[in-house]
Amino acid sequence: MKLLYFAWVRQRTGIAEEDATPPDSVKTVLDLVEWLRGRGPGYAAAFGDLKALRAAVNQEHAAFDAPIRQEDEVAFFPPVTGGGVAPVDRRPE
Amino acid sequence: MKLLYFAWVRQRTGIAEEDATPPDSVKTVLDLVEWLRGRGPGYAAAFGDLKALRAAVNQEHAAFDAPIRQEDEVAFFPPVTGGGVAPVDRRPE
Amino acid sequence: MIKVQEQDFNLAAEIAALTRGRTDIGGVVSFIGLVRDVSDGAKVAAMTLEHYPGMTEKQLSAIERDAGARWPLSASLIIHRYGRLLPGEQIMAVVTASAHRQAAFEAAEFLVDWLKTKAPFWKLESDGGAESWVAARDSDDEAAGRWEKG
Amino acid sequence: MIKVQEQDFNLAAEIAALTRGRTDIGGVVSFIGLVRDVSDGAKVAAMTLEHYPGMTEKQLSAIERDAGARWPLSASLIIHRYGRLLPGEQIMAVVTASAHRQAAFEAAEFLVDWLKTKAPFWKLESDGGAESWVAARDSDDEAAGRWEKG
Repeated sequence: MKLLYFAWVRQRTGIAEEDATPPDSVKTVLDLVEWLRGRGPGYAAAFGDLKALRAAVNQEHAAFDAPIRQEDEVAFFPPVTGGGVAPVDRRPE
Repeated sequence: MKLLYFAWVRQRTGIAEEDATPPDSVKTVLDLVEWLRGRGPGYAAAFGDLKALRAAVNQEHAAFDAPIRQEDEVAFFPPVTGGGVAPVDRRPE
Repeated sequence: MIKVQEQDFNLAAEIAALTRGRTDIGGVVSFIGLVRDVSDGAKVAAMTLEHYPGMTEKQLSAIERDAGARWPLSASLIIHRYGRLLPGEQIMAVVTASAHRQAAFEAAEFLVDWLKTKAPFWKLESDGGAESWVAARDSDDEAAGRWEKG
Repeated sequence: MIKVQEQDFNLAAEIAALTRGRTDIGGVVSFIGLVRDVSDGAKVAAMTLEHYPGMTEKQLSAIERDAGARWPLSASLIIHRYGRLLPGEQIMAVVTASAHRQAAFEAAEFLVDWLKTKAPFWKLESDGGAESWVAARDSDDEAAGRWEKG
């Protein structure tokens, strides 16, 4: 399984990508997160707060209950912040 | 009074602008239109259909009941069609 | 800023001039109107835009001021050409810059809608032989009308 | 068309390439996102945009296809830069061309809203010393949400 980390997830794991072979019991994105948490303090920090974390499976946004297989590419990152910096504001009266 | 004609109004009167001295009884844009109609067949054609005609007094859009004075600049033209050609369409479903 | 001119314009250069030295602008929305080769089903070989010098500048400035009063704009620009134009050529452009993208979008749409109903321009279309004046569209009046205060 | 690139772009050249030889396009709407020097009240000296190569192109293409299915677009373009950017620099652009101006406006706004919530980009802001990752905004999720089919 190819794993990719972006933004502060990458900074906390200390690596941008790696090949991993999680056990067969890892069947969903959430299973993978829980398995990764046990790999050391950097991983525990990166994967501690699920609410701040987003995932993609094979380059598509994926929910935490999405199924994964050994041949998948799985990426973890914070919520995206692309598209220019101009925020949306309320409509004028 | 300075009179200006644009688009097909200009083509029908045959002139782009002229100085005119309408009688004192001409107190509004509509009075002026009626006075101009009597000046010849070109003017009659230009000022025949009020619904197709728009006016400006001193370079501001004006209604037909707007008052006018001898020192004003009065323009006649069809409804405007500026701003690029892309029409508004209905919103998609 | 208002520009009424016969010559063509370069949008990127206009935007660069408008935002030069500014670092408080988050979004710039632009609209370019182009000459189409078909108008209401009829072929258009060329068009000539006539305008009312003096009133044009007055109206465009008033519309721009109005947009600046309604939305928090950092800068804005209206360019409108006159004279003879061929299909594919740029007719006009509106540029609105704001810290907030939605303000920039709304102000740009407002300006384009109002230009079509207030700016003293008239289009003479030619199909290569016959020439005819373009009539105003009710849908444009409706589009401008949606910005009227209730 | 999709462009993901480190180098800057020229909007007028991009629009010219997109509309070249086309005489059926009435309106072209564009949006440029610029780096601001203030973000949530804090000074920004520079920002670095990180992205997910491969997924970025896939997401931008999907978003562009979606816009093309919802609105009658003649052409469209999404450009998004990555790497280090300074205040005032161009971050991204969206261009939509249509025979109908309202379609072009709506599609451009839709694309900008979705880019902010779906495109895999992350911003690292620097105030000259400390660096921090920009958090996603709820208001952006709301803006994108208004396009969801009910």
